[in-house]
Amino acid sequence: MATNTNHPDKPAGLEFEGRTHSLDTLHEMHDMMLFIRRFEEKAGQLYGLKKIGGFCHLCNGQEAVCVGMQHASRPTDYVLTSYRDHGHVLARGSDPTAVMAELLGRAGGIVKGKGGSMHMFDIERNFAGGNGIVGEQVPIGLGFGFSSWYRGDDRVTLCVMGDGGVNQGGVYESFNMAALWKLPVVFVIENNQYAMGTSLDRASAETHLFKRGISFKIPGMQIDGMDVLAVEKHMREAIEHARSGQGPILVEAITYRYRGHSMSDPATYRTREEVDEWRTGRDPIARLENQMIEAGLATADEFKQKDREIKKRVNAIAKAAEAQPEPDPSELWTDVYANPIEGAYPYPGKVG
Amino acid sequence: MATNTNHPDKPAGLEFEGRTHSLDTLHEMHDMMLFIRRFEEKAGQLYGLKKIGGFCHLCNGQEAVCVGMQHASRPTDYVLTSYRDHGHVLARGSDPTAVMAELLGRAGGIVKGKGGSMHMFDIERNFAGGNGIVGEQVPIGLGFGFSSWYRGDDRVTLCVMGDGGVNQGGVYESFNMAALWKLPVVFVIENNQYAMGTSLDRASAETHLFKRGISFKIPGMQIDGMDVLAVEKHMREAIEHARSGQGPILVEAITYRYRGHSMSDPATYRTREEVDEWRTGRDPIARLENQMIEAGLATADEFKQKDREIKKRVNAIAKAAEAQPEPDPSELWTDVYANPIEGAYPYPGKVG
Amino acid sequence: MNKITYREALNQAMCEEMERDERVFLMGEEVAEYNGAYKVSQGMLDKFGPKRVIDTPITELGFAGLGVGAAMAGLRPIIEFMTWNFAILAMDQIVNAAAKMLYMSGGMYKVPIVFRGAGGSAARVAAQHSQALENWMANIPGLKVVMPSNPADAKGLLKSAIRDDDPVVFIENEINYGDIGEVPAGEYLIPLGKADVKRPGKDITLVAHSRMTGFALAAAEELAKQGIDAEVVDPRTIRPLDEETILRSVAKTNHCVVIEEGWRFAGIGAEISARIMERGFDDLDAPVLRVTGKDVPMAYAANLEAMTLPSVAEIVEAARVSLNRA
Amino acid sequence: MNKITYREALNQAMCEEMERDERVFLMGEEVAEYNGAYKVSQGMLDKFGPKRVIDTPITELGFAGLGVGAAMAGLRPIIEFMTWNFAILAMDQIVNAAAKMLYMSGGMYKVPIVFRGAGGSAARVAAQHSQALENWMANIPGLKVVMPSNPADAKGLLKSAIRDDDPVVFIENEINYGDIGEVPAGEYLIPLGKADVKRPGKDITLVAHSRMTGFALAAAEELAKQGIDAEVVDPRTIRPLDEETILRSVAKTNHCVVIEEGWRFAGIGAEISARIMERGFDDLDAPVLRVTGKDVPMAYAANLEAMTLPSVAEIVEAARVSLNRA
Ligand SMILES: Cc1ncc(C[n+]2csc(CCOP(=O)(O)OP(=O)(O)O)c2C)c(N)n1
Ligand SMILES: Cc1ncc(C[n+]2csc(CCOP(=O)(O)OP(=O)(O)O)c2C)c(N)n1
Ligand SMILES: [Mg+2]
Ligand SMILES: [Mg+2]
Repeated sequence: MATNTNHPDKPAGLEFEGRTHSLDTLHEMHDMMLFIRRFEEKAGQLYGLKKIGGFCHLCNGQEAVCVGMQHASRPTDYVLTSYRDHGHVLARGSDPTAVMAELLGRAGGIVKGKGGSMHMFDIERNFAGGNGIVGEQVPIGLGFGFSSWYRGDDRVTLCVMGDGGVNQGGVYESFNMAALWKLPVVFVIENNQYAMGTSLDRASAETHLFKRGISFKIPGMQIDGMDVLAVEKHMREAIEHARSGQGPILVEAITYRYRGHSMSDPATYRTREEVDEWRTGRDPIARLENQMIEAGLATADEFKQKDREIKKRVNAIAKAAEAQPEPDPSELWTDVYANPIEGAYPYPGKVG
Repeated sequence: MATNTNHPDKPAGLEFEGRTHSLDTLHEMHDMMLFIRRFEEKAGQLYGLKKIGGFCHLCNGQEAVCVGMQHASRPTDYVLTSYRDHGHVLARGSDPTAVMAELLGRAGGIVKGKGGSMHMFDIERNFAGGNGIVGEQVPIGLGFGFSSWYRGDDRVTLCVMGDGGVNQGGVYESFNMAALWKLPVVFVIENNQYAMGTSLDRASAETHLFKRGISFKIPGMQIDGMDVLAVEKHMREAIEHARSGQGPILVEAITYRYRGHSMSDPATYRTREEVDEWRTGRDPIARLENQMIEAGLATADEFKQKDREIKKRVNAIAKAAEAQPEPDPSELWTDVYANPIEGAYPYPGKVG
Repeated sequence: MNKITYREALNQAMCEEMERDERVFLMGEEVAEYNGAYKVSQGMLDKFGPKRVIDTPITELGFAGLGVGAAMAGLRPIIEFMTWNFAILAMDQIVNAAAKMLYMSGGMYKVPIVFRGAGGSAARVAAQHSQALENWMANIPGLKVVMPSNPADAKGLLKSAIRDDDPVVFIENEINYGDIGEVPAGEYLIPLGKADVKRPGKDITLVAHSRMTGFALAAAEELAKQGIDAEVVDPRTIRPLDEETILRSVAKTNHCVVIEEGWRFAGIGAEISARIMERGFDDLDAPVLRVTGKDVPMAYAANLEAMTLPSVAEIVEAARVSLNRA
Repeated sequence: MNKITYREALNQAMCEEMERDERVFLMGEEVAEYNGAYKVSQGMLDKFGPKRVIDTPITELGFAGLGVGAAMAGLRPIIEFMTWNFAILAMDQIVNAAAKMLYMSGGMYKVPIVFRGAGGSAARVAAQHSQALENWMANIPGLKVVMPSNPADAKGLLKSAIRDDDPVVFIENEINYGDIGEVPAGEYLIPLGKADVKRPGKDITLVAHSRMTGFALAAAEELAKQGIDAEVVDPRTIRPLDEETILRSVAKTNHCVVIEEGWRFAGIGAEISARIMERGFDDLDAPVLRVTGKDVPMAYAANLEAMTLPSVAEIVEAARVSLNRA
């Protein structure tokens, strides 16, 4: 563990509820959160320039959930999310140039430009998507958990959904089966308090979402999703619970998205005060920076320098991604079937 | 209220948890339960003779739920059930000859022979089906509840499902909306402990089904579904709760089906002892008879006589129903559209 | 006549019908406070209040079923699916409940409901958000399926759909929402089940619905330059299909191309082709050809997306092939 | 060769593949302790234990999705729908997840899954339990759709489906479960995508799948008595469709009737008719005709049910109409 060079008398890391994080870890978490922030901002810009099309759901404000969760999990654990997936896939360690190229619809995109913003996948990092249908990843995640149970491997599946998605029926079918068979699944609810323009209380009879598993005997916890250390700590507990064979568990991370639902949403359903309260009052990146500065683990200047570097890196990434060609037209007909049958559909380029 | 002729010193009725039932009411409940029992037995016979086809789900053993529920409700309240609907539609007061004719696929069937065992409807009695897809009646029932909320009428919707059906996702979507908008719906779970061959604990993580609404803030109660007086009492409370504007409520009625899931199910997944325990130990009809006899309100002979009459009546009904013709072939093309468009599909009797 | 958008035309239709009949209400995700994800219900919450314009949780199966029950109880729901892609979750209520209810109940329970929303592929929204489901829906007896291609039709057909006593699947197109056209003010009803000849012509019949009607009209312009006079028939109602109008056109032109955005296999084009086969065989001088979406999931990349959709050029080419002038 | 039932043939296929590959498992309602609602999985729990033969709660969407995830994770699930009618609840997972996953993920995630169960109408089970969904499924790129019509095909095709790396929609027929036929013991694979000429003939082609193949064969017998020699083609795999075999037959007979149990509008018959139109137009001496289920929900009453289904008599009549001998 690195020593606290600024204050040799102070600890060489930060403690959160009995868990100490080394300076390296803290920097890692911080840098990844900041990287995601700058990456998303860049994506927003490119969307404004119409270089990114369709839907583009940014996760600004929610970085602590993405990063804390990944730090608590193992690379062999499976992760599934909704369409709001950029932050998660980046936190998972996927190549950011490939992620950006995907957003731009380029050949070197993480899924060859075929999926776009909502459908990121990275099989090597066990990141299993990126789903556009609200709630659809939950039964699928159950299947990953099932496969671990079937094989007796040691993996846990992290299945992320939103406060809107948690109302979908398939979620409860999944809760029941996960609990019945004690599958190693952590259901993570990113409660950013809005589903598009619908605030939590206008869509949910029970707004304490961690209680949504009670009817299926699934324990739940509510955590501060704006504090990466809290996320890391409690996700570690939740993952441990699932890995130990005790069955599924539900984690409600209270968080906030600074931007509209997608790039096309002006988000007029929220007051400026509300947004400011979260953005300036509870920002997960500023929070960690302040904690580290207060603990004498880093200085404001260091963070500023870092930010400059990260911005530069993100620009370079965007440039590299933009320089890529579009997918080869022949890609239209690939990946429809793993075992295509000759002479059958699809018929490339035929009329009539 | 009739007086207790056998024992002038005893009360002229039966009391259950502070609620007194007149002799007339008791006889009504008893007679309807017994009528349903004999009706179902007849249906079983006719099925054996291949006069009834397809699926035929009898409710023997569950009569107290059907009858208690109806006695607690108003004729203007809406009722929806699964495919196990004969008992409910009879308890609702529909013409038993029409019900039997439906089972036989006759022109005078309650839905003209088009629906059969699983799809009984009686719009005049606000009996809105009879659904073959497990769980499908639950969102539909929500819609009836919604219409009462919309119109501000005073009706309550009773929406019945099984212990298997309660796992369907649409049920929880409905729970959430019902609770969110405080719709006047009583969700009744007929927990007969099996869904086809699957016992409750093999399908449900939480086997206390009345708790299945907790995650949506819906109160629940578990009641003895083998005691018509208990069903009547608690269903009255539940209906009152819903009618008073406090929102939905969930009632789990513990009951048992004596027969297989449907006529084609030998039900080998249950022990004879288990069936006997319920059939002879907890039969709702015998129970009420014994209570009435003990209270001096009736004699065993009276009941025997009644049974003979009911059997005779059921035989006559079956005969009358069997005497009916099949639906006119022209019925094939009616009721597809309420507003058919001329010259369009369906094309009666055309080839090519 | 006013020049308004397709979106406004739909809004007008709903508002007028809600003013006319208080049993009509609108329910769906983001229809009320957000004024509609695509602003089709703009202003309706203000006009009709929260009892008649209702935001739902994201539970398509649940609120579709709610609509069915409410319709059975005598109301006349308009259920908006934010897009039809999400309605796949609600299929059971549409097909097994709404469509079959009248028949199963021996004529007792009508289900006067409109399920509406945007179908088809919008722009750059990839595989899960780019699906044309009209062939699934048109397969089902008990349903009517309506797909307007311009603002006036949008208004006239939606009003008729709301007044209809049967479940109507009403599929709009997101790309068309901003299209502007002349739309009669006030009462304007187009009967369901009637096709419309959008452009008369004598050499070849192009049958196309929804967004593809515009593509077919553009192709007809291009063909005109090449000396080919194409007739464009827009079925407008997919089920029941007004085959008489199509057959009449084919009897005149003896050539036909059917265009649809959806996939080819057992699509609307297949049905139309089979019907012309059955009833217009002798009128045909060449086989009916189909121009459809390519037989692949929709990709995100702009170039792949463009290739996936039918194009005006492909329609032109098919017409020339049919006329043996390719 | 053994004489076994269609049901046993399916059972054999599953057992053999589970013995061969331990990634294969069977999951569905009542498949384990009850030995299958229709006894297709008889004895499999005893043979393979509760880890590989798994009863589920009644949650079609949930366990279909579970299957998709398990397949993505490298297992090879067989997901049984008690009947395909209930799969309507699971459509989203089949269409938006299973079918599109490989494409959306740029080829990363295969979904080697078989969704199987009885489709079509059984007997007297009325509207909600009598639906033929093959046309919906065949519409979707990414899916393969297989429908065996006899015991040998059932075995050979199911084994191939289980070994296939793509999601396969495997639709059986309850009425056929008891049919007996010769089935090769042990390893017996029928490639997907190949039609089978079930009866050679020279006067007219009858194309029919699943239960309707039997009806077509019966009609061919009847036609033979009337001096008409019908060829019966069973596509076996609906998607991809082996159109070459169909076209070859039509090129020989110049007449064709397509038979299906499902509804007519945008059905399998429409697709086949449209393809013959496109590629076999000049071979046709008469329009392709369709004999399909009537365009109404299925009624319970025996007489109405019989009228709803296609009949041998109707097939015979259609053939005679086609040959101008009606
Ligand atoms: C089944 C389905 N219904 C509706 C939509 C449209 N839609 C996309 S995102 C969204 C809101 C989801 O909110 P939430 O689950 O809270 O996630 P968040 O966007 O806040 O991350 C909706 C309604 C969809 N994609 N899928
Ligand atoms: C969606 C759906 N899945 C499966 C079935 C087949 N099925 C019919 S009844 C039944 C069991 C239902 O059990 P339960 O809800 O407990 O009701 P009970 O039969 O005990 O009254 C099943 C699996 C169906 N009809 N619909
Ligand atoms: Mg949210
Ligand atoms: Mg039960």
